[in-house]
Amino acid sequence: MTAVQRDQTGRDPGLAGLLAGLGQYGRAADGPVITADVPVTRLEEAVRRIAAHPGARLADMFASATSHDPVVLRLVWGLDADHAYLITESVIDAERYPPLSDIAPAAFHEECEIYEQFGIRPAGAKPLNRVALPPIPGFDLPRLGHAPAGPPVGVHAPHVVGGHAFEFPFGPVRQVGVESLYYGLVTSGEEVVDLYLFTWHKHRGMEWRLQGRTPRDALFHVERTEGLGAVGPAWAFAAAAETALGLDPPAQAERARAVALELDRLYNHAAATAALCQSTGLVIGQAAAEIALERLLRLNAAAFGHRYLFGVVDIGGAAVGPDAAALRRDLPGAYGELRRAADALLTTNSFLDRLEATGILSQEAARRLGLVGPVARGTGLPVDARADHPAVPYAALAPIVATADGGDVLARFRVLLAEAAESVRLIEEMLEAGTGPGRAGPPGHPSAAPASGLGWAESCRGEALAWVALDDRGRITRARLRPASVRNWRGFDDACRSQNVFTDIPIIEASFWLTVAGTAR
Amino acid sequence: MPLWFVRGLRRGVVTTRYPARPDDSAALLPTPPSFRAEALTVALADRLVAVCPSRALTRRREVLVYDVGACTACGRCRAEVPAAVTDSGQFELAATVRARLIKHVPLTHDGRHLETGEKDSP
Amino acid sequence: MTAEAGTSLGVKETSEALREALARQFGRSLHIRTLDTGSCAACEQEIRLLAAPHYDLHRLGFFFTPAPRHADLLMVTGPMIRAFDLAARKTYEAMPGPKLVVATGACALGGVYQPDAFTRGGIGETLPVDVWIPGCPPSPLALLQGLLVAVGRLAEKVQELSFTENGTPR
Amino acid sequence: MNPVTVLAGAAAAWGLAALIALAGGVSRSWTRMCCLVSGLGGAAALTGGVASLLAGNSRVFSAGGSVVVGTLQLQATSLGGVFVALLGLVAVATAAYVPRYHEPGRGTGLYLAVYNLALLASLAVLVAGNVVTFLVAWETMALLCYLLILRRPRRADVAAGAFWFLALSETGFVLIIAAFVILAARTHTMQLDLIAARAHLVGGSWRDAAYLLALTGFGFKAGLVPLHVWLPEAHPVAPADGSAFLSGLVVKLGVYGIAVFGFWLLPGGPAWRGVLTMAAGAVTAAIGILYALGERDIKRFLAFSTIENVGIIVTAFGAAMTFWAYHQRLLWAFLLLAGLYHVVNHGSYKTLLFLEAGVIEHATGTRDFDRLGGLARRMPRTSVITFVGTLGIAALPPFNGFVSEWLIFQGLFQGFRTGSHLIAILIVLAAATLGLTGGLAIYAFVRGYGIPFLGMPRTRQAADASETAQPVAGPALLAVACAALAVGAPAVLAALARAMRTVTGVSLRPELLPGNLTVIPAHTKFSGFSPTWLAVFLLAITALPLLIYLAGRPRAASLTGPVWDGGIVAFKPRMQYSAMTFSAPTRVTFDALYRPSVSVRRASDDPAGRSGPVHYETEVTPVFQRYLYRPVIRAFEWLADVVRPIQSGDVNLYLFYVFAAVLVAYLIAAL
Repeated sequence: MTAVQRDQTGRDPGLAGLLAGLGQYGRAADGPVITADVPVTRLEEAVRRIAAHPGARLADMFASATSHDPVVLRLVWGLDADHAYLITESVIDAERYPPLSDIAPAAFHEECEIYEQFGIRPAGAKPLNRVALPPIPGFDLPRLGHAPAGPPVGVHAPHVVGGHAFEFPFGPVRQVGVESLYYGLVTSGEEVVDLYLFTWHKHRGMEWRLQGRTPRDALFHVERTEGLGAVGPAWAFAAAAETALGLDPPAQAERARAVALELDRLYNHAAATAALCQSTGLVIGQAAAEIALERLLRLNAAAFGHRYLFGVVDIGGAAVGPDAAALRRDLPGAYGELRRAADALLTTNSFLDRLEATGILSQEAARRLGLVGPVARGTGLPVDARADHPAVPYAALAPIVATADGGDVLARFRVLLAEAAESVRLIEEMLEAGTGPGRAGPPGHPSAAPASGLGWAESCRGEALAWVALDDRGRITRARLRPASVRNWRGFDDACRSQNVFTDIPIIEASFWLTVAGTAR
Repeated sequence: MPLWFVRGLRRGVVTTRYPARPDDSAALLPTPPSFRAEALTVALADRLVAVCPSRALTRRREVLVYDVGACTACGRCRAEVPAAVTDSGQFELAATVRARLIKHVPLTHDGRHLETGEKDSP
Repeated sequence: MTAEAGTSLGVKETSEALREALARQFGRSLHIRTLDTGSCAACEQEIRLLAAPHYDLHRLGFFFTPAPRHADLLMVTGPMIRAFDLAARKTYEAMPGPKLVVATGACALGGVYQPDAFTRGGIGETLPVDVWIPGCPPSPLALLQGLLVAVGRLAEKVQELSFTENGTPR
Repeated sequence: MNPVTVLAGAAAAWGLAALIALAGGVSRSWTRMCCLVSGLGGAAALTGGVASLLAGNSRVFSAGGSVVVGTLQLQATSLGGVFVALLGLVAVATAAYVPRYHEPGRGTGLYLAVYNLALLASLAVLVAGNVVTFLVAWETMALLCYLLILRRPRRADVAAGAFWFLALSETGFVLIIAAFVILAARTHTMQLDLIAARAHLVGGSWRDAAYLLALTGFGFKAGLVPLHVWLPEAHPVAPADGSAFLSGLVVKLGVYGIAVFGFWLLPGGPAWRGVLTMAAGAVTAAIGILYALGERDIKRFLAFSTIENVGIIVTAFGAAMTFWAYHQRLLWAFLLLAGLYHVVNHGSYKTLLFLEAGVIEHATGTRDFDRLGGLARRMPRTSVITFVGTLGIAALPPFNGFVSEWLIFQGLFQGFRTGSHLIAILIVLAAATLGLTGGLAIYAFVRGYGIPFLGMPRTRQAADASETAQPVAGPALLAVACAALAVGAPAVLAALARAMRTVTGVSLRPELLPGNLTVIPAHTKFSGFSPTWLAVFLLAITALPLLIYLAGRPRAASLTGPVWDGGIVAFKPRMQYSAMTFSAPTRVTFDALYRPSVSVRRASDDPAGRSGPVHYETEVTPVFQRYLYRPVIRAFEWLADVVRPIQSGDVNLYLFYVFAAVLVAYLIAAL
């Protein structure tokens, strides 16, 4: 367990050079978000340059299009070393665009999404994966843009298994009380040879659903994209809308959100601990963790009026302020419950033995696939939006980024525990600083011209991103939601394939603690 | 394992006695709103209908049709018209007939309650 | 709502039949299978907590079973995504009768999603629902009450409520 | 009825059948005729065999001969009778199978001729009365089998498989000659019964030498590890009835040879001889079944299972010899009897399985387990018959494999009667090895039946399989035989007991069959059971629930739904266990033996993590070929290179070689 202290200032002088290399860019380089227009002809080279830039990672990639205009492709880069986000915008007026996943593999999943939603695909013959469209003949769904011309070519579904292995079908209806998810588990009888996931049973067309709504109306659905850990995505979305609307939330409301976010992290980490115990068959440990979890949920209800902290975040601020007294009174007890359970777990060898060297994920893979949150930090990669891209309340608090080496389930578990401790500290500090409800101006006011904005927050699963574009009536023309689940699932099969057997997979899944709802949207 | 055993003994029983006895943690739960009819005019009702994100509220002439099943207890209506909306405090809402979850709140226009059929879609 | 009125008639019979079956066969023990048709995972968490020490539904004779073959009651969450229809129907058909279906949470009751190309906006038209449990998500206590209502060990309460401060109960 | 005449009739029938095949094997009707005659020959051999094993050894009589090979002497013995009966059974079943299996044509004509002559030669081996006759018959039989395997000589693997057979067979032949020469030289006679009578003249060390040579030499044919490599190479490339003949009979001739030396010519001997034989058998059995589990080709799989069964038989023989050394004559005779019983049983069900393998190959065009599946629905007759054979070979009651293996185990468990702790432990160790083998055999044949016949078809061919116009009579006959050999066990044992009295001079009957259909392993107060009543009982307990079900089937409240599949759209053939994944646990457990090499190709290794096709292969290292035979072959090649210079091609030089050779011969004679 190492702790990395990141400084908030110190901008890499190379950034200016990098940006200069990208051609003319919109906003000043010292803002937290830099937007650059990159013509598609220079896109490939630009991606190469940025990918080579130290501390740069491809955080997201998405397209937007109205019925008549050509598709605009946006790449969101986290320039963590420079504490800035860089958005490159390229207009794609052809069916094809440069194959970016060859340079930045993290772009692959998004390439598949964009193909399904907008019908444009990277040049080259490499096959794409099926993401959101069910492989049911005659079943079509509305798209964000225009559907691909003709049936999707080169989309991998179903899987093909050859030689001395067979596919173990698992799901979509799985154990009790877990989300629907299909595992294609390719095995030689003992070890896991390959693993692929289908999540289209849970695709609810969230981004499509948000179009034409006011941000405030949309927020209701954003919170329900991923009910476990709703605060992070909601905050990211609200922040994006606020940027677009030019709102500046009051500090106490920002702190109220932050308190909610840290509570969110606490109960999710407790739930992950319980799930780990369940997956290792340690029922008594599960009970202990669940007692902590239930107490934390009740604390949420006492502080914000909702067990899962729905309806806390509001466009322009926080709808509810925390009941500071309740928090001060109950937080230590509830957290102590978790702490004691964790201490007991860390001395239970039958438990630790199942965690050690299980589901190993290499740091290289985490970086390559652009993973975030505890999963990435478990491989020693110190990515944390709270430290790299501090929003108002965090800038002052300098949160400690907990990392661990090894990349196995145990490392992730240690990260979860360390983060829980840090969350408690942050909550106390923010309560000292003063929190409460509050809103910057009446939200959703029609701004003069169409506007867009990027928002982010470090949710319990890692960096959550949102990008919102509003028309002149203040209604959403395109909303991009990128919860952390969307990125981290793509590391899951890597972790499962590293010399594991069947029975390790539930443990690995528990240690990732992702939601299908979040990635399927 | 003995460690766990001792912990368990120290922890004691946390299990609720519900349904035999009420559980006080229920007081913390968000509950669907309850409407103060005499304070609720047609105009106010329309504001509530507009603000409800889950379309649990609709107005049929002078009755506010309230689908408790569709309500998520998000509290936006209470925030919109605090005067006319309060917490019902009810959490035992299970129904064996969907229609039983659809309530009709008479609006104060004239004192008359309009009898509309049970068949209402939220 | 005619469809639901129809099913709610059928409901009575099945619930009666199930209650007799339960009383006759396994006393008051009942096995539950859950089904997620597109929920946001919060309902799932609350359902998992039913088995946690604070609520411990085993003391009431309820048990979770992963196999629908052994299940008497299906707790369905989510707005019934159309692409999931087949799986939902298969799960229901895999259960031996008499069987109960409990619609769990606002999504399943048609609250959050409207019927559209993606979802049916509620499970009512795909599965014959016996008990409806509102809430977003319904708290474990609400779930317990719903389950007890489903097996007729607790009286339904909501029909007496009017949610009107001064309105006569209807 | 004199068995000899009957056997002569069989021989004549087979000769005639060969002629018919040569004359007109081209047309279907002539093929039928040939098979009819050959079948009659088989029936005659069967009766003759049984008769001779009951009648005891006939007198030795000369049937012509020549100055070169000496007189041709024949003798129908009880020991040989067992094998002759099996030969007849195999011949009848094959005769019923061939007409539908082989397309008429010139190749078929030749093949059938060779096949019938091979039957004749095998018969000659079994009734050979003196050494020369035996050796000539043996060599003829080997060469004819070589031709059988070469049915489709164009294919490279066929040539290779046939060559493996020939090479090992000839190596064995040399050793066999050596063994016979020792005995003949020491006893001054060529006549087998005289050799047996004068065995005491052979000195101890010569006895041991002769026995070891014989064990090795016949081991090549019987397929004792590590001399077994020809079986998995030759069986797959031969036609189905050809491999049935190889496994059902030819391999048993090797066993016959071992029995002749171990129990007739040189009975008894020191304990270590028996222990050695027993160990060889046990190792063969275990390794055979383990390799069978690694195979995905049906015929290679069956070939390895043959190796396993030979191992079991030889273990029984070895244990018998050990008991002799400790004066346990009863157990000596008993285990020989049990071994011979297993010979007959294995002959029946292994022939059945090979014939059905041919049916499957014709119906689907493949022998690869992982390309089959779901045949039970498409080929019901085949699946039922194969199931009987599978139960037999998996040694499950109520079929014959169970009875003979039970007897063998009962014999081995009485190792304590030797009185020597060491030997007792060794014998029980062998029993334990056979126990492991038996368990693995059940595992292997659950796989061997389940993968091709149950589940979903894995390929188009398997889906389109049909058994119309496929042979059924032959295998069905053998299935009946499997049941009869089990239910009729007391009768069979009575007959074998008489044969044992001839061979060993021990009369087993009272100890073995105390009446009322009960079988007792040579000693009372040890154990006992009744195969017949067991069969009846099993039928009863399976019938009873069936009747109850049919009688009291609930009318209401029963609901038949589809299989619960987790709600996936549809099961795919790729979603079921394959032969190789089913045996993965043994691959992991015994990887020291298999030394598997794994190769994985998967699309998801692409850095972007795109999912896609996966290909996973595990290859079992052929240990014996690589580490035992390859060096030998290399050495021979080197030797050939060394001696090549003397082959100049100059006639005069060759004349000189001849002269030199003659000169040396004279000199030796003069000394």
